[in-house]
Formats: sequence, C-alpha cells, structure tokens
Amino acid sequence: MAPKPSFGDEVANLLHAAEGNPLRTCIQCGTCSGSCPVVKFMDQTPRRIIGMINAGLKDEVLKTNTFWYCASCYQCTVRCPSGIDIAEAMYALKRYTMWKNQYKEGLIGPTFSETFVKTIVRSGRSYEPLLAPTYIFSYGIREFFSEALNATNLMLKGRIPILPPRIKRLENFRRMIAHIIPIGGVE
Amino acid sequence: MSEQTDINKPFEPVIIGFTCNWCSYRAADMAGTARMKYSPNIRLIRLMCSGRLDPTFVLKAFAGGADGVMITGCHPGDCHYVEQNYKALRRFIILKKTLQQFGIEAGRIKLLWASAAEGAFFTEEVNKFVEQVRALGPLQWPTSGGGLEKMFAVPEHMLVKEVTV
Amino acid sequence: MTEKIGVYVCHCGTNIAGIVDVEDVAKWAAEKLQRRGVVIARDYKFMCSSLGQELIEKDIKELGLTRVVVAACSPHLHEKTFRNACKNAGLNPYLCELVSIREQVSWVHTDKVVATEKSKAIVSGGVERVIWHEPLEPLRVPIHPATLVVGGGIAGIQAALEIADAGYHVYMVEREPSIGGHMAQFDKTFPTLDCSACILTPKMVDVGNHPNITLLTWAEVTNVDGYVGNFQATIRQKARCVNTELCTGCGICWEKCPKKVIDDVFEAGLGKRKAIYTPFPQAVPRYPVLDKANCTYFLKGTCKACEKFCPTGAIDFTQQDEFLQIDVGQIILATGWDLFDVRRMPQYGYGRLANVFTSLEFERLSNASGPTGGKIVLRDGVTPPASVAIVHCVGSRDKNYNPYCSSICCMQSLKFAHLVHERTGAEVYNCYIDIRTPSKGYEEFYQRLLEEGTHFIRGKVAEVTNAYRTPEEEGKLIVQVEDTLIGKQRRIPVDMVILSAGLEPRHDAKEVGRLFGISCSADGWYIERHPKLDPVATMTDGVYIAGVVQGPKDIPASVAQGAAAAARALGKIQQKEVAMEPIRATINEDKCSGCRMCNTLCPFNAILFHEDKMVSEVNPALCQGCGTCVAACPAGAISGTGFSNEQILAQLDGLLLLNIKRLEEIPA
Amino acid sequence: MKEYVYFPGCSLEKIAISYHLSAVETTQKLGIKLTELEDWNCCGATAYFHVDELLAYTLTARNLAMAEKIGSEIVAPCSACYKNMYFTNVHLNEDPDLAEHINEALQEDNLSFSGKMVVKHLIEVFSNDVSSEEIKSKVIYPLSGLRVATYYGCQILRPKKDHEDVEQPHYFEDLMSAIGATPVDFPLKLTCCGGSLLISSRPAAYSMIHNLLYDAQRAQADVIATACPLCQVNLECYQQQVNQEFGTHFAIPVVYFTQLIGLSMGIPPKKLGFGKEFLSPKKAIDAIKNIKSQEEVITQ
Repeated sequence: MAPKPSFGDEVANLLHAAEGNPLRTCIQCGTCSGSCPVVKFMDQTPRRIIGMINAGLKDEVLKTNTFWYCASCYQCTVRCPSGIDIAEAMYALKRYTMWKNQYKEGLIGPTFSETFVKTIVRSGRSYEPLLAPTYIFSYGIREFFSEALNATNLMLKGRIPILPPRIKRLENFRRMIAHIIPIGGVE
Repeated sequence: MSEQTDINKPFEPVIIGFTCNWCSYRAADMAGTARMKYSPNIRLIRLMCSGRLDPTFVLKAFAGGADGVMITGCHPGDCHYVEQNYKALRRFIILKKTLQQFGIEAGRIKLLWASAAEGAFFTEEVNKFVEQVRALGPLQWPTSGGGLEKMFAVPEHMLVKEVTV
Repeated sequence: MTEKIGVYVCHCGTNIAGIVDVEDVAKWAAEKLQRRGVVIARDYKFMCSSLGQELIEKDIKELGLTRVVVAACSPHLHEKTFRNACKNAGLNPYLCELVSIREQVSWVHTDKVVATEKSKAIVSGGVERVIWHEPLEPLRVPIHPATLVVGGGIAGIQAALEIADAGYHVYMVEREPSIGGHMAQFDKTFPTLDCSACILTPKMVDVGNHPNITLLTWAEVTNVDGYVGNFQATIRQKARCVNTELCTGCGICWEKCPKKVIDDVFEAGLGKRKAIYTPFPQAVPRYPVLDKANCTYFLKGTCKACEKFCPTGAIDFTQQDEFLQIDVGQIILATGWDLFDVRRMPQYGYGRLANVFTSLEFERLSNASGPTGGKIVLRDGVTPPASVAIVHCVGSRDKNYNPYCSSICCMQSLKFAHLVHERTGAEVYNCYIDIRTPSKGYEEFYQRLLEEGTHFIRGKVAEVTNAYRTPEEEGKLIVQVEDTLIGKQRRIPVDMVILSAGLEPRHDAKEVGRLFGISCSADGWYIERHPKLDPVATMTDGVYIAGVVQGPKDIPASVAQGAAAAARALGKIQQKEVAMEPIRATINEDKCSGCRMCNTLCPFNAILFHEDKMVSEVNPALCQGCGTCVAACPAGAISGTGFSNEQILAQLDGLLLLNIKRLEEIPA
Repeated sequence: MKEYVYFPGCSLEKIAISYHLSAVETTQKLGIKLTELEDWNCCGATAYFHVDELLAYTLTARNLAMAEKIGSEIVAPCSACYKNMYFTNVHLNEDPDLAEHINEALQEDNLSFSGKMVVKHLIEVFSNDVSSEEIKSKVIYPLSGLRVATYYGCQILRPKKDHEDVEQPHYFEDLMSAIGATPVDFPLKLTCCGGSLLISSRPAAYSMIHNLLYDAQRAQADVIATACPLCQVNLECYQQQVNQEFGTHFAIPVVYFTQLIGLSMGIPPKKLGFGKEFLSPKKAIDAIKNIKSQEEVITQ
C-alpha cells in the first residue's frame, strides 16, 4: 500500500494546478513575510509556516492563526522568488482546518466563512446585516455599538437592504450545489 | 517492445530517434547528465545534421518494425551548418504526406528542434511522443503493408557481409 | 572478408552497472552477435581507465581485432580516448565505435530489465555500424598563427597578453572607445581592496604598446567565415572622426568641446562627458572618439571647436566607418556582461526614490576619479548618508527575473559596506538571503566586516518605500524586510539604498553567439564544451570563451579563464596544423548524373560543377560534413565518410534487432 | 458602440449603490452599453475558497455560463468578483476535467460553460477599451486642483496576469489626470485595505486601514478614489473607529473613480450617488458648483 503522504504533500495536494509540491522549493528568504501587510498580527510569519510545513510540524501549524489572518492580497504570491503561490497555500490550510475542524480556538474566520457560504447557498446572494453583527459581540460591547452605529448610518444612507436578496432560480441553484457538496454539509 | 508477443504485457512501442550531432544529441546528453528520466522506448541514431536525414532511413525504420520515428535538430537559425535544418524541415513535410499515402498515421512521425541546453524539453517531448505512439498502437507495417518490407529492407548487397566464424 | 569485432561494456563504476546488467549485455553480445563477427565481449569497471584501454589494446594485438565497439558514455566525452587506444594498438582509430549506454540508458531510465534490453539493442546497432566503418586519416589543415580576441575587459586583456607575450599576433576588438571593461569602473577590488586602476592600468598600457597586438577599439566584428585554423573575420571600425596618426591624446579637444553629454556607459549615468571624449583619463588607446549622435557640428552644422583648437589637426569630420578583413586561426570571446536593469523591480523604488543607487552607480560614486571624487554622498551631491542599506540578490536567485546566483554580489556588497563604513562612518545594513564567500580570503573579509560592526539581516528585501508611519521614518527610505533569524518583519529607515544588481548576459549575446557559431544556455551564457573538464572551449573548434560570458564570475576567475583560453589557443598554434574529423562528402563521378541538385544545397559552396565533364565535385577543404547533399543525391552518387548510408542503415538494422532475427532464419 | 455583460455583484446592490449608479451613468456618457446579467449569484468573495474550492468555481462558473448566452465580454466593478471570475475562467480553461465536472452541476440550471468569456474589471474598460484621451475629450468640468489618492487595492492587479505591471501601474493616475485632477504620490496605492479581515480579524483590518489613511493624509489627498466596493466601505465607514482606535482625526472622503469621472463629465452629483457617503467629498463637488455658478453669471 502507498505510504501515508507527508503533511507537506497533503497541503500541496490542496493547491490548484500545482505540480508536485512547490512548497519544497522555498529558500526561506522571507520575501513573503516582508511583503505581508498583516504579518505583525500573525502567530508565525508566512515563511515560518512554510518552513514548519516542510518540517512536518502539522499540529503547530494548525494551531497558528496565520492563515486565517491572510487577507488574500497576493503580495507574497507575486513576489516569491521561488514562484510559490503562498496566498493559495494559506487558502489550502484554511480548507484543511475547516474540513478537519481543527482550527485555533476563538477564531472568527472559520465560522464567518461558513455562515457566509450558508447564506449564499440559501439565497444565492450575500446579505451584510446577517453577516457583520453575528460575530461582532466577540469584540466586546464597544465594538458592538460602533458597529450598530455604522449599520444605522448605512441604513439612513439607504445602503443596507431591509430584506435579504434572493436569486430567482433558487431551486436549480441548490440542486446545482448539491452536485458539488452535500447541502447538509453547509446547512 | 513490439518484438514481444506476450499479449498480457501492455504494448511497448519502439521509437527510432534521429539526432543531430550539435544540438539535439547534446540535448539528450544533457538530459543524461542531469539525470532526467524519459521513456526507454526510444533508441537514438546520431547524424551530423538533421539535413543528413535521408527519407529512406525513416521508411526503413518503419519497415523494420519501428512504431514511430522522431527527427530532431537544432532550432531554426541555430544550425551548426547554417541552414541545413530548414532542408530537413522541407523533407519532413513531404515525407509526412508520403507516409500517409502508405497508410502510416501522421502521428507516428515527429520533428523536434532542441538546443544543447534543452535537456528537460527533449525529455518532455520524447515522453509525449512515446505516449502518442502508444495510443496509436502497433504499426506492424511490413505485414500490413504487403511486401513493403522487401522494398525498404536492408539492400541485398549489404547482407552478403554475412560473417561465419 | 570477415571482421573480427571486440565489444567492451563499461560499468562506469555504478553509473551504468547500477541500472544496466553489464555482464548480461556482454554475454549476450558474445553469443547472439558471434556470427556477426563478435569474437570477444568483455565488461569492465572503467573502460576509460588506462587498464581498460590496455585491455582493448591487448585484444587487438592478440586476437587481431579489426573493429572495436565500446558501450560506455557519450562519444562527446570519450570517443577520442578509445580511438587513441586503437591507434596505439595499430588499428585505424576510425574503426572504433563508441555507443552511449550511460547518457542514453542508465542515467535516464529506471527499469533495470528494460534498460538492459535497450543496451543490448544499442550494442547490436554499434556492431552492425562498425562493420561498415572504413579506415580514415584525419584531415590536416594549417593553423593561422594569429588570434582574434573579442572584448577588451580584464578576461580579454589577460588572454591577449598571454598570446602576444608568447610571440604570436593578436587582434583585439573592443566595442567601446577604450579597453578596460567593467573593472576600469571600480575603485577597489575585493577581498584585498587593492585599487582597481593601479592593477589594471599597467595591463591596459601593455596591450596598447604591445608589438604583437593590433588594438581595434570603437570597432565590432560583423561577420565570421571559415573554420578552426582558418577564420576570416570582418570588422567594422566605426568612424572616430580623429586621425589616430596625428592625434597625440593631448586632450585639448575635449576640454574645448562645448557639448556636455550624460555618460550612461562608463559613469553609469552619474557623470557627464563631452561629445568628443575618452571615457576616462587612463583610457587606452589615448585618442578620443567623436560621438556623432551628440556632436553639435553633426546636429547643427556649426561649432567645430575641437577642430579649431586641435594642435595637430587630427580632427576629421569626413571620416567614415571602415571594414577590415582579417585572417585568424582561432577566436577568444570575452564580451562580458550587462547589469540587471533594476527598474524591472519597481518595489525597490529605483528611479522613483532619488537615493536608491545601483551597484555600478555606487562603484562610480566611491571611485576617486569618479563624478564625486570618491565622496560617498546622496543624489544631491553633498550630503553624506548617516545610514545605508545594501540589498543583495537584486534580480538574481529569483524565478521572476534570473534564477541563477550572480556569484559576485555578496562580496561586492561586503566591499560596499566596508567603503561606506570607512568613508562616512554610516550605519550599514546588509540584507541578504545567504552570504556566499567561497574563495580564498573571502570568508575572512566577511569576518572583518562583522568586526567593523556592519549589521547583517538575513532576509530578501520586500520593498523600499518613502511611506513613513512614524516620525523616525519621516524623510527616510524605509527598507521593509523580514529578519528571518528572529522571524519578525522589520522596517529600517535609511538615507541611502544600494541595489546589488545581478549580472546578465549581454543584451545581444544570442546574435553574437550565432555570428561565431556558438550557442547560449537557457540563461543566456555561452555553453562551454564541458562544464567541468573543458570550461573555456566551445562546441565550435577554434572558438573559446573567457570571463563572465561563460557565466557569472569575479576578477580572479575571469583572469584565470582568460589565461586558460590563451593556453588552449597557443597549444593549437604550436601544433602548426590541426587534425579535423575526416567527415566529408565525396562524389562518385561515374554515378553523378550532373543534375546539380546538390550544388545549391551546400551553404559553404563546397560543391563545384565541372561543365566539361558535366559532374559535380566536393572541395574537401570547404566541406563541413553535414551530409545534406548525401541525403539529397537522387543518383546516390554522393557518400559521406563516417556517416555513410550503409553505416546508418546498418545501425538502424541493429537497433531494431533485425540482424538477430535474420540470423535465426539462417541456420549456422 | 462597445457592449458588455454587466455583473454588479452583491455589494453594488445596496451598500455600494453609488458605485452602481455612477458606473451606469458614466458608461452611458461614453457610449458603452452595459447589459446586467440576469439572475446572477454571489461570486463568493474569499469565503467560498476557505470552504470549498470546487463550490467556489461552480458558483462563479454559473455566472460565466449565463453571460456566455448574451455576450462575449463580462465586466465586474468589484475587484473580488473580478478576480474570482477571471481566475475561475482561467482554471476551467486550463483544466478540462474540472470544467467537465462543473458543467455536470451546471446542467441542473440548464447551463454550460465553454470558456469563451473575456473577463474585465470596470476600470480596465475605462483605461484600456476607452482610453484616457477619449475620456479627456468628454470632460466639461476639469477637477482642477483636486488632489486624488488613486487606490488600486489588491485584486485588480494580483495575482499577476500575463505581463501586467503589478508593482508600478499608472493607469488609474492617468484616468485622474485625464479629468483634470492631480494624482498624489501614494506609495500604499497597492497595499491591501484588509477588507476580507474586517469581520474575522478586526484589529488587523483597523491597522491596515490606518496605514492607508495615514499615507493618504501624508500625501495631502483631498479624496481617495477606489475601484472596489470593499475598499470603499472599509476606508470610509470605519474611519471613525480607526480614529477612536489610534487617536487620529482622519476625515478623508473615499469615492469611486466613476463618481469623479461622472462629475467631470457634468453628470449631476445626485445621479452619481453622492449624498450616500459618510464623508462628503465637498471639495470635488464645490469645485464643480463654483464653475457652474460662474457659468450662470456669464450666461445671465
């Protein structure tokens, strides 16, 4: 039987259109971390994450918030001298942890993404009022008020829909999705 | 190899590759030195230049049991003999037509320009071509071609050099 | 007649034996090919070793072999070796065939069984082919003793002097007005920090005065014909508008010339020159060139200041480009490199942020005879920097630009750091991916820099920006980089940034390569005959490469290659004649129908037509042996030695194992 | 006259309604026909890709498939929509198996994806298909003296497509110069605003917004021009919070490039969705008002 793939290969397999395991070609130059606008909020810099993946430190990697703090700005991707699509690798890690349900405690990203997708699957369109406030409590009461204030302002400016939008052929739409993932999986 | 008659084994095409001494043969050397891996179905013959390729070599190869023939040379403009690879190109085009008239699929012959530095490229292209020919299946031209073997087999005068030790 | 063939299968240590069952191949050849004339088949650890060769020689003598087949590495590596072995044993060297089961089998295949089968087929092909080999004598052509050296940088200078000092003539062609190349732009050279001009100028002067050197600056090679020993080169001598017979190089013309031009070549854009100029004071030759594109007289029709003031009346506005024809036996290419265009990496701000400099700009900035007289100052020309960041690997080791390491940048950057520290006392930050100091005294220089207190930050700089976030950053250049050793992103405010840009092949390397019949690697550097064993020769006999054209390298390495190339050339010159592969086409008069189809096919005009006899004939001196005419002759009247129809068809026969089949049909 | 299939995307329905209005108005003025894609669905922003890549491709493919029926070029004003559509298009064209799998799903909605669509961002239409020169010729009220910080954001440019310059583009600046405004030196013009982190990683988002506003202020910009609804909302609606967080006093209006172009072409501010913003770009609008009133004086 085939040997169990290394953690690095598992992640590489989640990269779209990647031949082999591009992460192996990392020369640890730090261009990604140097270019990253969010790096100072990350437990580990992107470079370190790649190093840790290559070292097979699965649990340590999954424990970090790094990839959930990735803003998908692709600055690292366009600059990487080894041509590694780092942002894509961060996506891969997000998916990996969501499937395995083993992401860092207290992260909002995963649940947010899930609800977001649920919303789409339900209505075909996204709906801000449903999204923002759901998580805002986790930032404490002050945040909640400022958010609420924002919301009211937006409301007054007529920039928030009162009713959630829906697409017309919703039934087909859902059957379509059922082809790809069991709706149960997200609903 | 198509010599093997065991039907359980998958079809392994035999490919003859003609290389020029200056670019493509060195591309093959380069592939070797760099330990790149390609399909063992190809066997190479070295010429000084792709311009040396006499179309009958190709017919002989098919008649002799090759399932595919690959002709390689320097990139246009890089020919060690200035422009002889263009002549190879012209011959190739005519040859391709002729072969089709003999009932040989165009997919069984390939022209490739590869510079001395393009070991990796050479490797990829060989693999592609082998798969292409594998897909076409065995040629068995001599039998299917009806006596064509005689036509292109080794000239008699060459067989008299039979040795008996 | 019957041939007695010996087959020798090489293990090449485990290189071949690791994948191919060499014993089996030898055994198989001995049995299956016996009736094709194989009287002995051996396998041996290293056929190319002296013992291996003796083995062959012994068999030739004792068994009276008439043909030899060696199954080992590529003929490009050891064909000569085994031909010599045959020669030593009294067998014509061309009765030996080397077939490759290493480059073409063991190194590229993994399945041992299949690899062994293929090796057998290849050996069988070799045996069938060798039967048709004929004894040949190498063609001997005289070597013209003169050598053409293209490029007057340090590599070319070294090569030229070696040959000239040995008493043979050298033509040195340089595109710029003066020789000296990039080295002349530098102030100090690593790791010893001796002054570049001090060690280079004497050599330049030697070239200028050497009785055996014809120096052609402001000139370019436009065409090359012929072959090793007998090249004809055409050289365009661009119009200098200065009569070099009369000019004394006094310099009055460029003092008086009113037209200032920014010097993008020698001063890397930092300084100005005149429209009539020598690039630098120690220029060789000393007489100037007039740059027509910028000369007021050529633009507006008036001025002629230079002519008016020239004490010897050497200025000649009517001068035109001239074309010279020269005969040389060999050619050395030392055309050097271009600097990576740092504008291709806008994230480093060059051109947008004033105080970002390229490495060449800094060389001029730090040069005592440079635009600032060696003062290291910001673009404003007065303010010395209080802090400087040096960015390594700009355009090198980067798939988006050049994947290779430019090899000199680490040491160059250390040199810069030292000069900045020494002359300005500024804080210096070196941002590197890896520090590479693999030569004599280099690591020690790195240690010295560490002691000097230079900051070393391991990380490739992400960007250089002027977008400050804090008061300390205001008005500074901010270098944003991850300090990978502490795993933190850092923003370092500095006054000056130096981009240690990589080396690139000359923009026209490919065209120039074609001119001389040599090819470039994927990176654009010229390909040597063998990466380890023959780094200065090329695939084209008589054409050598020296210096950075072959790949990034520093001054000591370039000098070594210049000398090496010269030694190779001298070796041939002293043989007086060169043996050439006797691979030539010959026309059988009786068979030739005089259709003249071959006449037009030959790019070397080697085929002439005898109107009287109505037959064509090949001039062996001109024929290069490509064989195109052989393939084309409808009457089969042309045969090519070494690659005859019989040889190729027989090899094909063997590769397809038809010989074996046929033998099975014919009972013993 | 140029025609495009128009994919507004969720944001433009309400929260970025002014982008929608101004896009429609300005394109009309330039003789461009935008046909809104009927019954389009959300592009999935970044969240789909966190959950399931295949799902993300499918949902985007649905829009592309529907678009194929009515046109050859689809234009998205939102950078996230644009990026998702562009690369889904690329991947599906490169990977026939993926395309086949997804087409299976699309059949449920009687659709099929053939990969013929050309995906463009609205600003590309203005800068490439129309060109700054043509826009210049349509300008009635040059926004002279208006200092604009041109904010590209991320996903118009990145990941890199073909040979485009992802480090120093200038087409946005060119557009602003074309309408008489003054593009300021804004080094952070390509730096992420943190839009996708606003909910999941708020402190990070705030600091990113802060950096951008700080740089815009340093450059003395009267207004930040954006080409993406997420960027606009981020930079505008959260300035207050950022000010609280960092004790700053930013008050920089953030508008859509189409709004400024519209103004310069004499389209009434209301029609361009002005009035729906938190911070009014008074300077821009006043500039126009003044010119107008002067004109009235003259005409009387």
